[in-house]
Amino acid sequence: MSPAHYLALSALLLCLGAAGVLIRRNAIVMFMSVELMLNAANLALVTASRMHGTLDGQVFAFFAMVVAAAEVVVGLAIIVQIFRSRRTASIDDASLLKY
Amino acid sequence: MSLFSPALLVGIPLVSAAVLLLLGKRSNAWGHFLGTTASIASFGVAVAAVMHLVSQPVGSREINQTVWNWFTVGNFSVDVTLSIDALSGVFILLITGVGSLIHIYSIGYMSHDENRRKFFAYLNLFIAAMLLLVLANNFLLLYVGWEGVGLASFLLIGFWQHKNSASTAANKAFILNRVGDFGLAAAVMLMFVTFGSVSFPTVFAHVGSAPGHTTTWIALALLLAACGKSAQFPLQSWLLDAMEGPTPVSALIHAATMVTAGVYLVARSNAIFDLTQTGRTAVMIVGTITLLMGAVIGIAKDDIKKALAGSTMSQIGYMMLAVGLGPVGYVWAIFHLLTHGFFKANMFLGAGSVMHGMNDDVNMRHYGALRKSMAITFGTFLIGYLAIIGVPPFAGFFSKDEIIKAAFEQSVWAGAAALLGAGITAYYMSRVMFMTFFGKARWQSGVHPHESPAVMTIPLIVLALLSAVAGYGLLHVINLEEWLTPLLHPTTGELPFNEALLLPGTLAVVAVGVVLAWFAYGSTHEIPVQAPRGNAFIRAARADLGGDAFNQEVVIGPGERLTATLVAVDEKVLDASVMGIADTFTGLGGRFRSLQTGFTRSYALVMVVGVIIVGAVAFLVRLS
Amino acid sequence: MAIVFWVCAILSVLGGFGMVISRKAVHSALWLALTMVNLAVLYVSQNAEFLGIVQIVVYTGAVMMLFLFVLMIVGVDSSDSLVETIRGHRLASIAAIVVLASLVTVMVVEGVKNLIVNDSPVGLEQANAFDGGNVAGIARLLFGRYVFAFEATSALLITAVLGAMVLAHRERFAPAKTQEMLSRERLNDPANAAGLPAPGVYARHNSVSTPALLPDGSTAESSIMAPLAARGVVDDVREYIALSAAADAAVTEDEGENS
Amino acid sequence: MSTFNDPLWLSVLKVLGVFVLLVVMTLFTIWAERRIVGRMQHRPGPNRTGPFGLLQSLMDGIKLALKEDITPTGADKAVFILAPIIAVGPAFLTWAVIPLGPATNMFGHMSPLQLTDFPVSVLYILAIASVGIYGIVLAGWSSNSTYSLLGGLRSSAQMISYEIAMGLSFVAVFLYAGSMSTSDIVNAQAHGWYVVLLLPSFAIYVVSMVGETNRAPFDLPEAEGELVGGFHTEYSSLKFALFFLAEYVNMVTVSALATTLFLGGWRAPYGVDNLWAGANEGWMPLIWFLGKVFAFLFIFIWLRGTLPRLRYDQFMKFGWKVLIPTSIVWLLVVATARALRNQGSADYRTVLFGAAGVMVVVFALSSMTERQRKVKEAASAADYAARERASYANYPVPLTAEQLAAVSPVAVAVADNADTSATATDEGQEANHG
Repeated sequence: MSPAHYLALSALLLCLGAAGVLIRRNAIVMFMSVELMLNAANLALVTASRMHGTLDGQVFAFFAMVVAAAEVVVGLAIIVQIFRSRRTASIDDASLLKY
Repeated sequence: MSLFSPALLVGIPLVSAAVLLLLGKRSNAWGHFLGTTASIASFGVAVAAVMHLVSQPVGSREINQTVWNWFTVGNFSVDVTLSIDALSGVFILLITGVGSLIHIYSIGYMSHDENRRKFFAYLNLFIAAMLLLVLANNFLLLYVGWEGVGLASFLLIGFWQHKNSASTAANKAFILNRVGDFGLAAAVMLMFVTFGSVSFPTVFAHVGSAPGHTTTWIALALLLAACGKSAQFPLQSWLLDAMEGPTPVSALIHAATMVTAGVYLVARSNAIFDLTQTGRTAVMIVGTITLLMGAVIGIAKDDIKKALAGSTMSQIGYMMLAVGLGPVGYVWAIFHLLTHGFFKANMFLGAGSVMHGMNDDVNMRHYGALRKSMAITFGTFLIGYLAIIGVPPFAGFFSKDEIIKAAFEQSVWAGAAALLGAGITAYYMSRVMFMTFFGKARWQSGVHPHESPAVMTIPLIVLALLSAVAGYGLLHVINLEEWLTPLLHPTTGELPFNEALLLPGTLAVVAVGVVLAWFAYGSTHEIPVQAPRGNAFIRAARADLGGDAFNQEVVIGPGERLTATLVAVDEKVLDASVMGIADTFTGLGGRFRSLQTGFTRSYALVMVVGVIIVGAVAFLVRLS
Repeated sequence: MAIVFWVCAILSVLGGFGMVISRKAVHSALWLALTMVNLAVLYVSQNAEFLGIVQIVVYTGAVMMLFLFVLMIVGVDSSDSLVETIRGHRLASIAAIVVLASLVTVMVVEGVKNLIVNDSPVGLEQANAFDGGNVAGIARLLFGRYVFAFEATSALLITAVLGAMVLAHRERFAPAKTQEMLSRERLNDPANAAGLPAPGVYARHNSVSTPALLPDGSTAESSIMAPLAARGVVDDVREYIALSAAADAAVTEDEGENS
Repeated sequence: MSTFNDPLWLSVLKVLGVFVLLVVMTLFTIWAERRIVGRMQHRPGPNRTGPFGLLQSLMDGIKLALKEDITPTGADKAVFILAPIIAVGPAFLTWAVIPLGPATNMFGHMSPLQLTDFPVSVLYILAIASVGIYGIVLAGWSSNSTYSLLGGLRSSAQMISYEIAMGLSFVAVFLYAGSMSTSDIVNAQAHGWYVVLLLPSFAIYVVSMVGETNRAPFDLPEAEGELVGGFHTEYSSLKFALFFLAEYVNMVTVSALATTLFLGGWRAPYGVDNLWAGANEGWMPLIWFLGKVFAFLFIFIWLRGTLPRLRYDQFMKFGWKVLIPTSIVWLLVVATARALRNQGSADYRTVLFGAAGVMVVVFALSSMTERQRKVKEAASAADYAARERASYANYPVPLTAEQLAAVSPVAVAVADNADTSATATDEGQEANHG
């Protein structure tokens, strides 16, 4: 398959993830959507790696995974903390930090 | 390290202070013993060191020890060098000796204080700092000791910090001392600029080649420093308030040692003062004014410690007067400093003993007739009294007489003032004596005077003995004059009148003072428990002869007005412009902040829009 | 290859859709896991064997598992209402997504048209063969050119772990009880030295969520485990008691007739 | 790594073969477990159905499949059905890369006794194992039951924790074999099994494989006294049978993996191939392989018959504070040794012995501090007990609030909360009456 197919798939998944972030209110689901966007980016990186015939793209994808793992750990810890204090996982209820 | 190492001398009390402060409450049980032992050990080292000096030939009576190179900046290098010579040898004996006695006394005096351990730590700190001050071989190290002494004094005056008056007094002492410290700092800087060094040998060797006005300025700066530390006019007002500290502190710091640091400084810098007549005259004038002021204040105070504090001011005024006289007076200043250290410590401790028996009441109008119930205290106090008013053969007689003589040799006016001071001294000391130990008992209800424990009376007895014999002993047995000659180069002048008249004259003036006091306060005279209003003179003296008012008018008032002006300028001009800018942006921010809805998803939407814009721009640029 | 691509692509897009529209968060997580597994296959099909496996280990095995854990901690049955609360947000979001989607589509199409996206990719056979395999090649880059980034990620991971520990930490108010303390406590407690009462057994029910009865007929709260009580699944046993009483009465009646 | 160019029919045949092998192994293991545990407990075990009761587990399986299938109310049906499938699928998938023997003539085709192999096949096993955990978590969640949920969470936490130690123990093997492909690893062990060379890794693996399969003494997810049946409490009939199957297949899998990584895979025991030239040829290797796997299975059963269950916190502590740090330290040693040897350093042994010495000292020191900590803890526990006894001294008079506070601040806090909530309801009722 040509890289264009993979890139198109990556773009589609990215848009889906963005839609999830914008539409869903459950903080955890939002977070999952972010993960989907990261995965889409990783797919694009792997495809680019194949396009150019170097492994750098794969290494970048690898780093993206590591960073995503770190981010998930801290992010979920924050969500748990919010849940403990506010008894809700809805992101809209954590809106005290405003004007 | 030999036994008479100066570093050991300073180190022992310093380590003891560190141990007591670092261990905290854990050392409560034995803290006072450690402190006292450290002080006595230091005294032992001092004795050994001085014995060593004595055993040396006259020209090489000096122990130098460079502990380490403190710092080197370019060509300027300062070593931590400690040296014991004839002058500092005298001082270390006084400091550690009287200090040890006062440590012993404090074991008893402070036995009911829960912070006794801290008290001893501070005392040790003070001893260490004072020793550093007198042992330093350069002005910068002396400055360290100088500040250390100031710190210890601050800590000890404010020791009962729960009393508002004590902490205020501590602050006052510290701040006034800072004014003096400024003088010392200025002197050190001037020396550095002029000589490129601050060590004693270099400075004293080159001072002759410096321009005259520089020497004068250095001398005046040193005088300012001495005024601060020794409570001389116009920086005298802290000493009276410093009596808020525990009595042993008053005895050690504000009578025997610290306040003499100014005298030491001037005596040590004799090479500088010898070269500037203006500087010496200034010292003399300051000394004379303080001598009379202190004496007058001493007359009016009903608080026994404050009366003694006035006396201290006055006696240090004598010493300043003496060092101001130049080579004629240096030795006698040091001589009087020593004898005064003994009898004034003795009297302060005696006053403390009286207070101890009177439930810490300091008002002499509540005393009277204590000679029977406090026999030892009375006896020792009496010796101190005879010593200070200058009755032969007690210590003060010899030292004061020599100063009066030297003053007359230099100037008739100074001699007259010194003589008058001797009379007033006799008067107010007799007043203290009569009000406290004679007459009728005017005790408050519930007060049962009793003699203090042995741990307090033994130091009293020792000091009384010293007060009795030190004058004759130092002058004729040990021959202090000869001992100090290599350093202070004493000379003698010509009296403007027959020398045979001086001794009877002095004694007559003293006798007049005592007799006047007897009529006013002794015999059958009834002393009112409530102080009478008194005449304007007495009222002024009670108000410390306007010491505080002087500060208020000359320093604080103008300072406050200047600050107020600056604040007004700051608020109306500078702040206004800055705040105007800030207000503008606050207003703008107020409009923009409504974009912060707090909803994460709104932010995410904005981010997506941003991504679209950036992506589109990047894409279009790439295409074109 | 084409079959693999189309199958996995369709499945992964399906998973993405499923994640966005599922009402239950656990379902969302499962859909996402499906997407990730398929992406892993797509990686492998693009000569990225190592990354494909790592994708499964890290994303499916660790990240999504963590999501599931948190979901179960913060409310097992939390399901979203899909009603929008921010005015105009959904419309604006959909508009933004549509614009974004068209932008990336145009980008890919234009990319193909302008030969930015090469239709005949270089492929990784050579790059993989250079070090004797995909794993070795990635290792060379990781520990060679990107070694500082690699070290930085290690610092990042440590920081993340510490951060998570600090955030999720709950302060203890008393020292943790050891087993010895617990058993002492139990034996010293005069009321429950023999253990807490067991849950009740009734003719119609013997679940652990049915409290036992005390002699005075009231229910023994301590016979129910705390987690059950906290979740509010304790049964109301009055019905069972009534039934038992009726049965008792019937038995007594029978006996009376027989005798 | 051997090349795989099997025709499709052979691959299908291999898949079928592996599947049958696993199912038979499961049935056999269940039977063996019951018999062996029976023997250990001085009773015969099942011996009626078939010779030596061999058909017992088959019959049990048929019975299980025919039982009523219950789906609890409130269960998430789709996930409830999906969970056992997810659990059992990966268990079988793992076997795709287990080498059962070298290239053998199969129906006129030379092909290894292995379905497939690729450069990262051990990582593949880890990846598949991590997918298997989903089955357990989802089973716990979808049952809509507290015990299931807790069991599922516990089980998955346990498996994730022990997977880390397991993965770390593999790394030493990778370092020595220079490959992550299973057949390469087996080939690398031609001249010595890694169980000798990498004994610590092997020990860590063996411990973590027991934890990974939820078997005794680490069978906490189904600790009956606390959690009834754990994640499969609400399952019955065929779905339950699938979990059962998954557990036993997993046992076989981890045993096979241990054999492959540490015991030379299908290779004959050391020395046998010297005496007997044909020991590693033809179908013989399959015998060696299965023999080693059975040895591990016996150990599993033996453990179950011998050891009591661990407490959960002790178990987790063991995993995180003993196994993982030990693995990491051991890994450092192995990596250093490899690096030194690769650089041709002559005295790398000296360095290694030095490192070993340092490690011994560090361990000694840490165990010393650990003992001190324990002594301290014991002291505080004793103090606690003493205070507690003192507080009960005036029994039967109830504790005063101060005594209670001295004994347990938490209890006071709980009691206070209870009080306030009680008062709150009382007030509410009063307000209603008013």
